Amino acid sequence: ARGGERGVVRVAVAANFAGVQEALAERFTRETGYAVRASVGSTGQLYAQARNGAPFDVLLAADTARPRRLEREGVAVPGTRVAYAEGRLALYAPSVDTVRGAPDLRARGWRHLAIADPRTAPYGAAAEQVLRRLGLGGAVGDRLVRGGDVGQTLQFVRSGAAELGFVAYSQVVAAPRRSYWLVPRALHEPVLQEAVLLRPGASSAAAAAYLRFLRSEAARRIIAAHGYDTPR
Amino acid sequence: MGPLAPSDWQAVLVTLRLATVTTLVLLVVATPLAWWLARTRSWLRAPVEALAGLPLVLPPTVLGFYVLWALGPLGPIGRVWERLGGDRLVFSFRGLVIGSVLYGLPFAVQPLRNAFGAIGERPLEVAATLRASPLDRFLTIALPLARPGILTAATLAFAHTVGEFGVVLMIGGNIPGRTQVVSVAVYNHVEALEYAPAHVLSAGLLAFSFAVLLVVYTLGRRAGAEAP
Amino acid sequence: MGPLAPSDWQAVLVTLRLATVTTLVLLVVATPLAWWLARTRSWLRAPVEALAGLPLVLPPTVLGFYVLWALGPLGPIGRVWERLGGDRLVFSFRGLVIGSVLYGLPFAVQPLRNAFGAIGERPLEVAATLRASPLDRFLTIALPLARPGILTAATLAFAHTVGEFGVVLMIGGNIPGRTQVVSVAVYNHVEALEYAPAHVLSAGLLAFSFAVLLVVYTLGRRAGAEAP
Amino acid sequence: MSALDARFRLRVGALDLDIAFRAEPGVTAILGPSGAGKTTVLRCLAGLRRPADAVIHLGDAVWQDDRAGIFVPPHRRGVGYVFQEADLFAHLSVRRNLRYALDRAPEHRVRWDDAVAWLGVGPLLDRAPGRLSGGERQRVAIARALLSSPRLLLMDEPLSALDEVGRRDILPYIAELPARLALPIVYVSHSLTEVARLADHVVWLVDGRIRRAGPPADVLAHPEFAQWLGDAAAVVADAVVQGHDDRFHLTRLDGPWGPMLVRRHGSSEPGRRVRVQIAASDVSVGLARETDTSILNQFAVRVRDVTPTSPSDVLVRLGRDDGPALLARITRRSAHHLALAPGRDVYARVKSVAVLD
Amino acid sequence: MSALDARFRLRVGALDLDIAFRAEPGVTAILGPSGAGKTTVLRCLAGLRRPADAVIHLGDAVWQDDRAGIFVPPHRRGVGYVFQEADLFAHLSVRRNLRYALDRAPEHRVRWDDAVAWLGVGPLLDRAPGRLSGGERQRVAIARALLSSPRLLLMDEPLSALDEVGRRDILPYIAELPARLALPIVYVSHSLTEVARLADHVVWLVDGRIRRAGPPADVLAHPEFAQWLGDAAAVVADAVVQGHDDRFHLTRLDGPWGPMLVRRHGSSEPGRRVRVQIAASDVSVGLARETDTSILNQFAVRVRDVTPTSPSDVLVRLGRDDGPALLARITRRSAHHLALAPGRDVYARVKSVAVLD
Ligand SMILES: Nc1ncnc2c1ncn2[C@@H]1O[C@H](COP(=O)(O)OP(=O)(O)OP(=O)(O)O)[C@@H](O)[C@H]1O
Ligand SMILES: Nc1ncnc2c1ncn2[C@@H]1O[C@H](COP(=O)(O)OP(=O)(O)OP(=O)(O)O)[C@@H](O)[C@H]1O
Ligand SMILES: [Mg+2]
Ligand SMILES: [Mg+2]
Repeated sequence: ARGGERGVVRVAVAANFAGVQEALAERFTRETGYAVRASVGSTGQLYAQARNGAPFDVLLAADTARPRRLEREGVAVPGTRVAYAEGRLALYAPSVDTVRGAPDLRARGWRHLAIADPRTAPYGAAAEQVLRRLGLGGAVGDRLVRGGDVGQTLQFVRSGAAELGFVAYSQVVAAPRRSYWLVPRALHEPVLQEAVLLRPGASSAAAAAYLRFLRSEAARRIIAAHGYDTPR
Repeated sequence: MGPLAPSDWQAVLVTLRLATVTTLVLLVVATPLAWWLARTRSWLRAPVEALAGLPLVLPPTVLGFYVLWALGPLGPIGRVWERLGGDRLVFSFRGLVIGSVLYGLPFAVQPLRNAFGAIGERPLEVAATLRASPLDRFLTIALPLARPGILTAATLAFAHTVGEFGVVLMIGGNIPGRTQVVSVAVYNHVEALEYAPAHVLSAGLLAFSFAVLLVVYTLGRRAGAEAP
Repeated sequence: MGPLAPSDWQAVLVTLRLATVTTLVLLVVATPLAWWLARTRSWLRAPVEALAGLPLVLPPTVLGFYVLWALGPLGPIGRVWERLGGDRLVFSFRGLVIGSVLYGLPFAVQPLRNAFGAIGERPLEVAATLRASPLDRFLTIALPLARPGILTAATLAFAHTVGEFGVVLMIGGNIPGRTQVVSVAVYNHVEALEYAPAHVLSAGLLAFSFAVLLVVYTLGRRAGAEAP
Repeated sequence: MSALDARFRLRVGALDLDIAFRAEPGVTAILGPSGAGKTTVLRCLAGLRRPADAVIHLGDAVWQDDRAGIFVPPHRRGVGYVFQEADLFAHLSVRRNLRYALDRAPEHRVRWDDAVAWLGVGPLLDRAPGRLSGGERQRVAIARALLSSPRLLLMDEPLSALDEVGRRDILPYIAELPARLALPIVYVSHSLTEVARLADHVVWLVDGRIRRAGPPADVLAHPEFAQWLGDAAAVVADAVVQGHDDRFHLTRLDGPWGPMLVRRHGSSEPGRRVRVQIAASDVSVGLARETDTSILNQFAVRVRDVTPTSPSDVLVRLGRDDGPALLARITRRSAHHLALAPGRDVYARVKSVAVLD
Repeated sequence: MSALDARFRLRVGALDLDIAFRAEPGVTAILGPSGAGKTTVLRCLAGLRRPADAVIHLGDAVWQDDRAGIFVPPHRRGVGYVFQEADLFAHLSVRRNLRYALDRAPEHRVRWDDAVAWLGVGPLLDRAPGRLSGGERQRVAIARALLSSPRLLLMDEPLSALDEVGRRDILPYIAELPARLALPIVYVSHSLTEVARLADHVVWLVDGRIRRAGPPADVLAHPEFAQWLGDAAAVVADAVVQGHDDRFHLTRLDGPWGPMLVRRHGSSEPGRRVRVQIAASDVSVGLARETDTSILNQFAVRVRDVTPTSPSDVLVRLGRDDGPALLARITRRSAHHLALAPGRDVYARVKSVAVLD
């Protein structure tokens, strides 16, 4: 099964984007007739798997570093990288009436601020930048708890274990507006997510179609509806 | 089927198959090893025993990472294997089994080894004088007398394989219908904030496993014979 | 110190502390439970035994998810605990211990239960006729005779706690110096493609654990007395 | 000095145990075929099994009384139990096995050095139990039971793994115990010599019921019992020391059938009571007193009855109707030849008399 | 019909075993004090322990020969081993314990029904070993060893947990085995009756060395051995059946000391050889033949020697110098009274003669 079945795109997708990718796949299949089979994982894991011969045609990473690296290492097809989404950071605090951002972070009424691990999760790195730019790096340092990824970070907050958390805006789009603060872009580097065509999908028409589809208007609308910005 | 998607059901099937196969393979692999450990006087005993415990100390994803590399087309085992004409080991059910067996080894070896140790020499000596060959003694005396240990090894291995997902996720690649197991599916649901199916799957896992364990522990442990 | 950051070293210390405390707590908790399981004739035996095996069947992160909720300030246990004036349970070392103990329970209970079962009634009866009270018998006869099981329980619990990271990450919040453990550190290195420190930490974990296990298995299992 | 009183019932497997007996300080021997329930009786007395409808007490201490809802667990009874299979603690050396008992004894009525010396376990003290021979294990188990200073001693074939000589060395010591420690011993044995030697009271157990119980003289001489025993039949009786013959190292006794000469028995004072055992196979019968014979003891006795015990043998009970009987196992041919019948006066010639204490 | 030849050395703990003996088809009894190494010898013969410098063969089959580098493992030796502690397989019922042996036997020289009946284990077949009494376990273990149709039978105090009656029932059966199955039995026992009854050859083991070995008549009558044994001393001798006395159910034998009358022994043909055992304590000495006595057997014999064995006793060896000896344990006083000295002609009166096969 090394070549994969004809007419199926094998997509490796970062966990935070798994939900959106499902909606995308449905639309894609409707439009093209190609089926999509998704493998969800963390970007680091998907990277390691891709390097070790995983049967993935397309990688939807949560960052730009690893697609670039795959390209450099010859695992991805050069020139196929595309930024398909830009994540927005949100400060989420379901237990606070109205979240205004920096003032809430300076307030004393909370014990734990959850962020994703800056070293492995782009949203974590972004959150760290926000704290630094707000001049809070030292003040909150010992009250930070780190989730392995944004998914866990959200769970820290949802369970009440942490009062505040920097999560992906895409995770809180459905939450009451006042319980989160959409962090201004200026406070952190953009969280760009790139997709890339991997070697096993190099000659797959379906895979090429899927990468094209990601940039299509229909796809952008779906992505935007899930709380991502869509880079040009 | 309620909140569960078809892929969830596929994952259930893959999980059951994986746990069953892994448990059987583990028993087959661990039993002779444990037997040797329980009886040898070689200086190799302690090192080998310690070695068999090592898979536990690496975080599963990390262990998975190394196994993925070793079994993958670039790794020492995978390369040789594929050069010999073997199908790719990773991202297949076979790969999952290899990873799960490796990770489950300590759970199987230790209880078996203790059970064999607890038998003592005497029943085996008696059997030897009744013309039972070493293999015969092993099969007809040692194995039945080691039943509690076998039971424990099997239940720990089974339960652990059901719940494990780090190694499996890494080696299997989480491919629906092939290598996606329930544990990963639950994990994905939780990550995707789909709490309803996560709860249903978790509850199902717990209920099913409880039922299995209950049957095993009820039937498997006949009350021991009373002392006269 | 080569490729390792100071936070890695802190994580090593936290891990050792966690594994040690967890192992001790587990032995204390599991021993009476295993003793009861090995000796009771109550119908409750099989259900309780099955229950003690359940923590294994949930993926660690998922178990961690539920435990986080239960121990958190909104969960049933956390709420009561904090209302009674207790400090927050999650994101603390104490929370880690609770989670690790829960997850490690099956590894401790099963070997102990088998070891107690293998002793048989007779030595305890003899001790009773020598005026040893039930507690005395347990301490002076049952525990020493169950040594192989205690050893296995302890090594499995220790090794598993060293390697576990799902539950720990979820409940601990990965706070450097407080709840960040090596397994999470290794995992992070691998995720972050920092392979060099990942390899160093993994190798260190393996070497250290091998040394611990080797000592335990060499000293812990004196050759059994020969049959006369 | 407290006696054991026990009455209980218990079903184990196919066996229906129904027991009532009293064991005075001294040795109560339980005899009976394999599977009769002897071990089970000991287990009930130790509290290791809980019989039904039971009343068991040792002196004033009530150990079990099901009417009153009393059941004292084994570790509060203070019984010393020598199990049928010597069960030493495998994880403790011989010394620590013994210390285990000593450390938990509320008083030390048996001294360490004495127990070690009497049972000859000194050279074994640092051995692991797995490295002992069968007889060595049994001796250690006996020493351990003694060192717990029990109030009741239960012994289940304690000497079965010992050789004749080892047995001969240990028996007198066990025989002394009841007097020394003022405790009852319940002693299960298959060896009639042991029983005759030790027992103050004999319980003959068959199929879970007491077939016959009483002083050894009565139970052992009972034809039914003697018949069961066959060649091993013997009687015991009490005799009084008259004096000693120092030249030939003999002791003169006054027994129920007349004076007798036995191997010198220690330096017992005249007037002391001793017990003698005479095996039925050691007694022959003649019509006249004979002089030029190596047989020292000839009693003028009257035949009480003659019971055929096999096609070739009869068992002749001799003695006065109101005294203890003497048993002679002789051939039917001899009985015919001598015209033995109840009332006939004969001489019983006793080849050997064993003095038991 | 193959004999066992064994020669080996072994150090176990403090014991230094150094053994060489030959066991012809028939019963070789090993006697000796506790800890002498008896069990260890059996374990070496079975191959469960590997002694040094060993040469062990059974007939043509070499089991161990360290010069030639041969060591046959236990399961290829075909030994039936009744262990000192009856070790039944705890996970198998009695029936399946027995079948375990039967299923692995290359031939069935002992039939299932026979073994079950002889050892009376029929009612126990469906029991778990944990629910048997001590004696029951021992009988099952014997049956199991027999059902494996061994070429050599090793029995380590196989009857120690049995009562006198059970023993009496099983002994004759064991006595028949060597002839029936043409195999040697090596039999460890503390009971002289068992040994005298069964043994064709006696090995007296002390501290790991053979102190004395030979036909029972020689070993048992040896003063050193008799002295060790004390009261239990006895001799054995062969006799030839002359005929039967049907009226009194007796058998006439021609023995080394003259004709004798014994309890009817089966229906043995005149001319058949049988073995008789006479305990030293059953023999008295007189100067004249006596008539009106229940004693059937009186032999005119000559005193060979008189050995003091205790301050009160002597052991008198009687008989011709070239024939087997008869032992009489009598008091020193009687010896003096009858002026017993080598060469004196006396009558040996034998109270009871046990015919052993
Ligand atoms: N746990 C048990 N379950 C069922 N039957 C049992 C159990 N223990 C003993 N028995 C049976 O009860 C009877 C009495 O056993 P017990 O051990 O008291 O006999 P015993 O008189 O000591 O015999 P022995 O002299 O052979 O030791 C035997 O028939 C035995 O098979
Ligand atoms: N494994 C062992 N290690 C050390 N010494 C041992 C071992 N087994 C037996 N012995 C010692 O060797 C000697 C002989 O033991 P063995 O069991 O052969 O004696 P035995 O003649 O059978 O005695 P018994 O009549 O008491 O059963 C004993 O002193 C015993 O303590
Ligand atoms: Mg018994
Ligand atoms: Mg022995």
